[in-house]
Amino acid sequence: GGGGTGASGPSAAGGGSGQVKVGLITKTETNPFFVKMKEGAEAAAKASGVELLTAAGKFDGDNAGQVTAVENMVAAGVKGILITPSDSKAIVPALRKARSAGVMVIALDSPTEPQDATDALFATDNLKAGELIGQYAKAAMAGKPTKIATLDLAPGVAVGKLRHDGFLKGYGIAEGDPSIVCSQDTGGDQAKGQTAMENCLQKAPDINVVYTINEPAALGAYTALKAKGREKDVLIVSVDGGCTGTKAVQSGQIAATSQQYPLKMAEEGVKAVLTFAKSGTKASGYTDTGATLVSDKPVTGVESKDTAFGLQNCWG
Amino acid sequence: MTDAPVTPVLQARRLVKRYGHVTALDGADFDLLPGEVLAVIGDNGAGKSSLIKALTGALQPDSGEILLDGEPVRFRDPLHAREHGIETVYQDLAVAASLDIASNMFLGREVRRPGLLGKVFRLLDHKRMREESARHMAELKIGLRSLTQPVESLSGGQRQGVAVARAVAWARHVVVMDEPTAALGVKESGQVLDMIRRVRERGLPVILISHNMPHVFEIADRIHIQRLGRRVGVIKPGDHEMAEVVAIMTGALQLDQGTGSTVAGRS
Amino acid sequence: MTDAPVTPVLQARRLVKRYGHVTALDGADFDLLPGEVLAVIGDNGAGKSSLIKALTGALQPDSGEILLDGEPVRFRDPLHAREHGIETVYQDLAVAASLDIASNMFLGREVRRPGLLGKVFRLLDHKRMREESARHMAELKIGLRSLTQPVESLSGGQRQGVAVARAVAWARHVVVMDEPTAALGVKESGQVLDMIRRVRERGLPVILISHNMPHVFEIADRIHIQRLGRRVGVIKPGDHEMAEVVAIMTGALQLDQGTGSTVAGRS
Amino acid sequence: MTSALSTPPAPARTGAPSAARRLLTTPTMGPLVALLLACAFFSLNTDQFLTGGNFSLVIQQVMVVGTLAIGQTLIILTAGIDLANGAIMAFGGIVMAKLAADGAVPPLLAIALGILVCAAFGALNGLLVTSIPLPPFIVTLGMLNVVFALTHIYSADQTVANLPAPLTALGETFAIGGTLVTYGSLLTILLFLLFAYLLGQTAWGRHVYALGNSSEVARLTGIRTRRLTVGVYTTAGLVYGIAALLLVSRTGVGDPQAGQTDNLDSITAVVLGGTSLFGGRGLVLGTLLGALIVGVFRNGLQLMGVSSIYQTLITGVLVILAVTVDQLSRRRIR
Amino acid sequence: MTSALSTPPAPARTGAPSAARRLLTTPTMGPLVALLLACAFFSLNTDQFLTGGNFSLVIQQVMVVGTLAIGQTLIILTAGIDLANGAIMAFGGIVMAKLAADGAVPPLLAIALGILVCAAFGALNGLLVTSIPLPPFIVTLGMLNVVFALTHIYSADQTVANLPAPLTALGETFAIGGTLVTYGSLLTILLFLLFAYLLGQTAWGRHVYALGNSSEVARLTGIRTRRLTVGVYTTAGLVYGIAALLLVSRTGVGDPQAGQTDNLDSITAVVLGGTSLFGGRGLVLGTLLGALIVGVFRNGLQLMGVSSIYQTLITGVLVILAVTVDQLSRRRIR
Ligand SMILES: Nc1ncnc2c1ncn2[C@@H]1O[C@H](COP(=O)(O)OP(=O)(O)OP(=O)(O)O)[C@@H](O)[C@H]1O
Ligand SMILES: Nc1ncnc2c1ncn2[C@@H]1O[C@H](COP(=O)(O)OP(=O)(O)OP(=O)(O)O)[C@@H](O)[C@H]1O
Ligand SMILES: OC[C@H]1O[C@](O)(CO)[C@@H](O)[C@@H]1O
Ligand SMILES: [Mg+2]
Ligand SMILES: [Mg+2]
Repeated sequence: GGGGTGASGPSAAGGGSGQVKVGLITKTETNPFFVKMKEGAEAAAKASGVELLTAAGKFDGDNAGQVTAVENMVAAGVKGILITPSDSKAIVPALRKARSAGVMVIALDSPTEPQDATDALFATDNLKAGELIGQYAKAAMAGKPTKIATLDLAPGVAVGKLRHDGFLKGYGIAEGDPSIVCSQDTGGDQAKGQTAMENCLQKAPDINVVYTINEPAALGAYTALKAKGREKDVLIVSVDGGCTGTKAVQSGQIAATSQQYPLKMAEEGVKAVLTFAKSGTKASGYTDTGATLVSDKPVTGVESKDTAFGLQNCWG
Repeated sequence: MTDAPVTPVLQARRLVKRYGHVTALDGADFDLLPGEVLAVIGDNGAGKSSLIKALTGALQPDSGEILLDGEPVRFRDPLHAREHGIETVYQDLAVAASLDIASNMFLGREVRRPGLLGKVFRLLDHKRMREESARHMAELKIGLRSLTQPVESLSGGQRQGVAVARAVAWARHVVVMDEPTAALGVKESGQVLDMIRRVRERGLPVILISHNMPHVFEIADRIHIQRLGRRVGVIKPGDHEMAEVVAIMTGALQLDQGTGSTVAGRS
Repeated sequence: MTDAPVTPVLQARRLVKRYGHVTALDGADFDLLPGEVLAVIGDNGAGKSSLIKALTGALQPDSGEILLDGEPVRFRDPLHAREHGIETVYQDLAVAASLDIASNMFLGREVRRPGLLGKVFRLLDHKRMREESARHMAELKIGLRSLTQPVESLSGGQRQGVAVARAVAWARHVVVMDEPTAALGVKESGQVLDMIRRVRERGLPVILISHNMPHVFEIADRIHIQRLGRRVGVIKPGDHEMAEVVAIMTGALQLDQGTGSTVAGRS
Repeated sequence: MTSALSTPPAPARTGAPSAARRLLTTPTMGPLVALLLACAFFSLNTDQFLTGGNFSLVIQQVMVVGTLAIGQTLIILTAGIDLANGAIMAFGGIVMAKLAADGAVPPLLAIALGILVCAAFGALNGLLVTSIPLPPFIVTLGMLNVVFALTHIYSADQTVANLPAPLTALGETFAIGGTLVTYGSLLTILLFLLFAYLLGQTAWGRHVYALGNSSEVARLTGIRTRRLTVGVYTTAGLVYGIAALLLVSRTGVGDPQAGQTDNLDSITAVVLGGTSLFGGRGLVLGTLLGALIVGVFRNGLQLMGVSSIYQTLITGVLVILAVTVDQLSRRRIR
Repeated sequence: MTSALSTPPAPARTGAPSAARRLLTTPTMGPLVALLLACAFFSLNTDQFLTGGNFSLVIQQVMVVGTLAIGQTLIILTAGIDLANGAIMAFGGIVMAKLAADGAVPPLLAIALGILVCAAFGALNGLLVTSIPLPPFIVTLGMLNVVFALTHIYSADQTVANLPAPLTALGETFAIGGTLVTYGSLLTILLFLLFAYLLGQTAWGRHVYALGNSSEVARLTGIRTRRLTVGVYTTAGLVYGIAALLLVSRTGVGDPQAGQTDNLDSITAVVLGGTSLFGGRGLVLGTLLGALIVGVFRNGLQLMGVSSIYQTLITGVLVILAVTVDQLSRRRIR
C-alpha cells in the first residue's frame, strides 16, 4: 500500500526560507506533560536558532489529527518531526511518507510499532516505569493481604497498557488475579480518577493498593480516599514525576512515582534535528530517557530517590 | 333523508376518536353519495377535521367502521387513501415550506424525464412539472409573481391555492377539502367554487368543510351538520333556510331525521 | 372621499416594502379615522398583511411615513406599537403552541400575586389569569372543553379565538385584526363581529382585514381597497354595491377618487 | 371548563382535585419511571447500591454535570443549544482557583470573579446568537474552542492546588440521618428547585417557553426576544459559574482539563429528562432526573463489577431504553 | 410568471436567463465567500499555501470528515442529527481491516462487508428513530456508545496493520497537471456530486426536503415517511462505510480509536455549509465548502507556524466569523 511520496506536496528538504524548521506533535494540548515537552523544545529551538512548529491531537488517541499535522508540517518544509504517537501502529504509514519526503522522524515518549518506523525513539521505558512501582508496592505491602484497584488510561492506548502490565509484572501477579478488585478507566484525568475511585471504594471498601496511570489520576484517587477517611491506610503509586505529583509524594499523598523526563526527550529531539540539518546525519535507535522511582519511604530491594531529587528534576 | 337507492361512495359508522379526555368524534356517522358535493358544517371544535382525517387515513379512529363503495376499508395512512383516488386538502395546509410550487404540486408523484435519463438516472422533468403547475395554478387564477419561490414566502391565500390546485389535479375518486377558501380572497374563493363544480362535472363527489354559509348554500347538494363530535343531521339546501341550518348547527334547533322538520332544541 | 376635518388616528404615506424582487407594498397610503371600523380588502397577495405589519411595527418598511394621531412615529417592534395601545391579531396566529390559553392571553403582561409573593418572589397569579381568560373567552362564546390544555391541541378556530380575545381585551388605542374570522364558525364569527362593534362603542377604531364581503359590508364604516401593493380607493359601504367593490378590488373597475364613481378599468 | 389536562410548562395547581391525573400526565413521568427501574435493577443485583451513602455519592458525582444541565435546559428551551458550557465552567474554575491560590485576591472575591467571568461568556454567546442572528450550535462550538484555548493559555496548563477553605467549603459534609451529604449536593438541589420555580411560576419562565415555541410569535406578542435571549444565555453562564465552584470544591483543585465531555453529557441529561431539543417543551426537574439516570447507571454498573468497555456498551443501550420508556409513557397518556 | 427567485433546494435551470441572480441567491454563497477569504488570507501570509500540492493535501485531509458529512447532511436535512457517524465509521474500518488482514476473507469482500456493517448500523438508527418515535439525538448518542464499545471489543484494542493492497488503493495517487491527487480525494468529490444530483434532481431528494420541513406535512402529502427516514439513515450508513474505506486507505491501518470527534466535526461542516439544523433547508455542496473551510484554516495556520493552542483559539473565532459572513450574505439577498 502506501501513497507514494508526492502526495504531500512540496518537497520538504528545500525549506526555502533559510531557517531550519522542526515540528513537534504531541498527543494532546491538555496534559502538562506535553506542555512541558513543548517548553523544552521551544527553549532548545531558541538556543539553536531553529523555528519550532507545534501541533497536537484533539484527544489522547487521536490518530487522524496527528496524521494531518504530520502532512501539514511536511508541507511547511520541516527538516524533522518529533512526535509522541497517540496510536503506535496507526501513525506508521503517515510517518513513512514523511520520511520518504526527506524528513527525519523521532518518536518521543511512546514508541511506534514497529519501532523502526521512526528514525529514533527518545522515551521512558513505560513497561519498566510500571514495573518499578509494582515492585515498590509489593515490597511496601510486605506480604499483607492486598486488594488492588487499577485506575487505567483508556482502551487501546499503548502507554496505558504498558504501565498497567509493568505494574502487574512488578507486583508479581497476572491479569485476572483475585487481588485486583476494581479496574477503571480515567483518561488520565483528575476528576474522572476521583469518580472512578469513589465507585471502586463503594464496591470494595477495603481496597489498600491503588495503581494509577498518571499523577492527575492519582490525585483524584487521593481526594476520593480522603472523603472516606481512608487516605492514610491506602498505598497509591503512579507514573510521571511532574512537580505537582512529586510534591504529593513529598506530602505523603502518593507513596511512590516513576519519574519521567519530557524536557530531555524534547531537547534531545531538537538537537538531533539540528545535527541532521547541518551534517545530514540522522539519529537512530532507542534512547531511554530514564525513569526514576521517587519516594520518601524507600523499601528494601527497590532502588529509589527521595523527593528532594524528585523536585530538582521534576517538570510542570 | 339520507336514504338513497345507490351505494354511498364513502361511508362511516359510529366513529370515535378521543384525545386524552377530549372526545373529538363521539360516534359520528357519515355518507357521501356518488357525484354529489357534500358540505360538512359545524361549530369550531365540532369534530369536522377529525372526521375527514379519519376518513382519509390521516388519523386512526379508536372505533367505528369506514366503507368505500360499500366495502369496509381501513386506510393505514394518507398515501393509502390517495392510492384509492382520494385527495385531501387538510386544514393545516399540507405544503412543504421550503419547496417551490411545482415541487409541492408534484410531491410524491414526481414526473421523470422520458427515456434513459428518467428510467436509469431518475432525473426529474422539472420543466414539465413547472409547466403543468403553472397551468393548474392559472386555472385557479391565483395571482403569483413567481412560480419558483419557496411556498413559505407566499401569502397565506396563495399557499392555500397551491394545496387546492394539487388536490383537484390529482383526484380520481373523491376530493376532500377542509376549509379551502378560509384564507382566499373573493376572486380566488370564486375560482375554488368553480373548480368544485368542475370536479362534480367530472363525476367525482366532493366533501367540502366550510364556515361560509353562502358558499355552502350556493354549491352543496347536501349538508352534513356536525355537532359535539356527531352528525346531528343531513339536509338539502333547498329544503331549509340558512338561519334554520345555523340554528341546528348551534343546537338551538333539533332536526327530526324522520320527517326532516325541526323542533326546538336544548342548547 | 377620505377627507374629514378630524386628524386620523393612524396614517401611512407611500409605504414601500420589497422582498427580493417581489414588491409587497408599492407606495401604499392609509388612513384610519377615530372610532371607525375600517375594512381592508384586496386579493390574495395584494399586500394587506404587509401593510398592517408595517403599521404595527412587525416589519420595517423600506420607505414611507407613518403617523399616529398626526405625529410621525416609527415603531421599532410590535411591543413598541403595543405600548401605544395598538393591539394586533396577526394572520399567522401569534399564539405560543405549548402554552395554555391563560398563559397566551397574558403573554408579555402577566399578573403577579398581590403583596410580597408577587413583588419579591414574582409569583404569578395563575388563578386570576385563568379566571379572567375564562371570562374573555366566554364573551367570545368559543366552546372550549378545557382552559388548561396547550393551545396546540385546540382546533384552528379555537386558536384563532384566543388571539382575538387577547387583542380585544388589551387594546387601548387601535385594534387591528388580520382575517380574524377566517377559521371561525358561523356563531364564533358572529361573536367576533359583535366584539368589534363593542370595541367601536368603547370609542376605539378597528382595522379589519377580511375576504368575507357580507361581513365587511355589515360592519365597516369605510372600506380601504388594496390592489397590487397600493390603496386604489376608499369607499363607504352605503355608496357602492358589493359587486362593484369586488370589481374594483380585482381591477375590473377603477375608482375615480375625485367623484367616487367608478369607471371601467384595465384588468 | 377549567378541567385539568396539564400542559408541559403549566404551573402546579395546589389543591387541584386532579392531582393524580396531573402527575400521570407530567412529562417527567417517563424519566422517573426509567430512573426507578434502574434503581430497582441495581438494588436487586448489588448489595452496596441501596444505601444512603451510595445515593449521596451518586448525587455528588452528578452535581457538576447536573448544574451545567440547568443552564443547558434554559438554552434548549429557547430552541438553542450550548456546546461551550463545560469549557466555560473549566475557565471559571481556573480563574477562581488561580486568583485565590496566588493569594492576590480574597477567596470570596475570587469566587465571585470566577462566576462573573462565566456569566460574561454566557452573555457573549447570547449577544452573538441574537446579533445577526447566528445559529447557537455554531456560536457555542466556536466559543468552545476559544474558551478551551484561553483556559490553557491562562493556566499555563498547571493544575492549581492548595486552595483556601472557601473554595472547597461546598465539598464539606453534614449528616442527614446518618448519611453524609455535601453542601454542594444541597446547593445543586436548591438550584434545580429555584429554576423550576422561575420557569413555572414567573413571567420570565412563560416568556422562555414562548420564545422556544417560536421566536416570531414571541416577537409579535410583544416580548423583547433579543433581550430575553441574551438574558437566558447570561443566566446560564452564571449557573456554569456555580458549577465551576462545585467542581473546584469537589476536586479540591483548579483543573484546566476539566469539563471536556460535559457539553454532550449535559445535553444528554436534558434530553433524557424529556425536554425537546426543538425548544418550548420541557421541565428542569426532568433534567435532574436525566442527570441521575446517567449517574445511577454508571455507579450501578461499576458496583456490579462490569468492565469499563462493557459499561460503555450497556450505558448506550440503556440511554436508548430510558428515552423509549419516556416516549411510551407519554404516548399512553395522550 | 415563472421568474427566478431561486429556492434553496430548487433545481438548476440550465440556460435560464437569470443564472447570475441564481448564483447570488444560492445559500452556498456565504460559505464560498468565507472559503475564498480564508484562502486569500493564507496565500498572502505563507509561501507554501497557494500550491497545487497543498490544495491536494487539504482535500486529502478533509475527505474522511467530508464524506461523513455527506451522510450527516442527509440526516440533518430530515431534521435529524447523527452523533454516531464517526463511531460507525471506525467500526466499519476495523471490520474491513481485520477481515482482510487475517486473510480469512478476500480483500474486496472484506471491504464490502465493512461497508455493509456501517449501512446496517445506519438502518438500525433509522428504525429506532422511526419506531416509537425516538429523538435522533438520543438514539445516535446511545448508538455512539454501543458502537464505540463494540469496536474496542471486536478489535481487542489492537490497531490492525499490514493491509492488502485493495484496502489502501484509494490512497494511491495520479497526476493532474503536475499535482498528485489521491483516488480517495476523487471519490469524495464524486460522492458529493452524486448526492447533489440525488437531492436536487430526483424525487427522493424532494421527499427528503419535504420530510425535513415537516414530517406531518410529508405524511399527509402521501410520502411514506417511515420508510424514507429509514432509507436516509441507511444511505448515510453506507456513506459512512465508504468513509471507513477512505480512512483505512489514508492511514493504512484499521484504527479502533478513529473518528471520536468526527461527529461534531461533520456537523460543523454541515452547518458552516449553510444547512439548517432544523431540517428542510440546505445543499450538500455547501457541506463540501464547510469541510474545506475547516481544513483550510487548520492547514493555513499550521503553515504559518501558529502554535497549536493558538490554532484552537483562532479556529474558534474563525468558525464564528465564517458563519457570520454566511448569514450576512443571505440577509443582503433577502
Ligand atoms: N391533536 C389533538 N390533541 C388534543 N385535542 C385535539 C387534537 N386535535 C383536535 N383536538 C380536539 O378535538 C376537538 C375537535 O377538533 P377538530 O379539529 O376536529 O374540530 P373542527 O370541527 O375541525 O373545528 P374547526 O372548525 O375550528 O376547524 C376539539 O375540541 C379539539 O380541541
Ligand atoms: N417574507 C416574505 N418573503 C417574500 N415574499 C413575501 C414575504 N411576505 C410576503 N411576501 C409577498 O408579498 C406579497 C404581499 O403579501 P401579503 O402577505 O402582504 O398579502 P395579503 O394581501 O395579506 O394576502 P392574503 O390575503 O393572501 O393574506 C405576496 O406576493 C407575498 O408573496
Ligand atoms: O495520557 C498518557 C500520557 O500521560 C503521561 O503519563 C503524562 O502524564 C504521558 O507519559 C503519557 O503519554
Ligand atoms: Mg377543522
Ligand atoms: Mg394576509
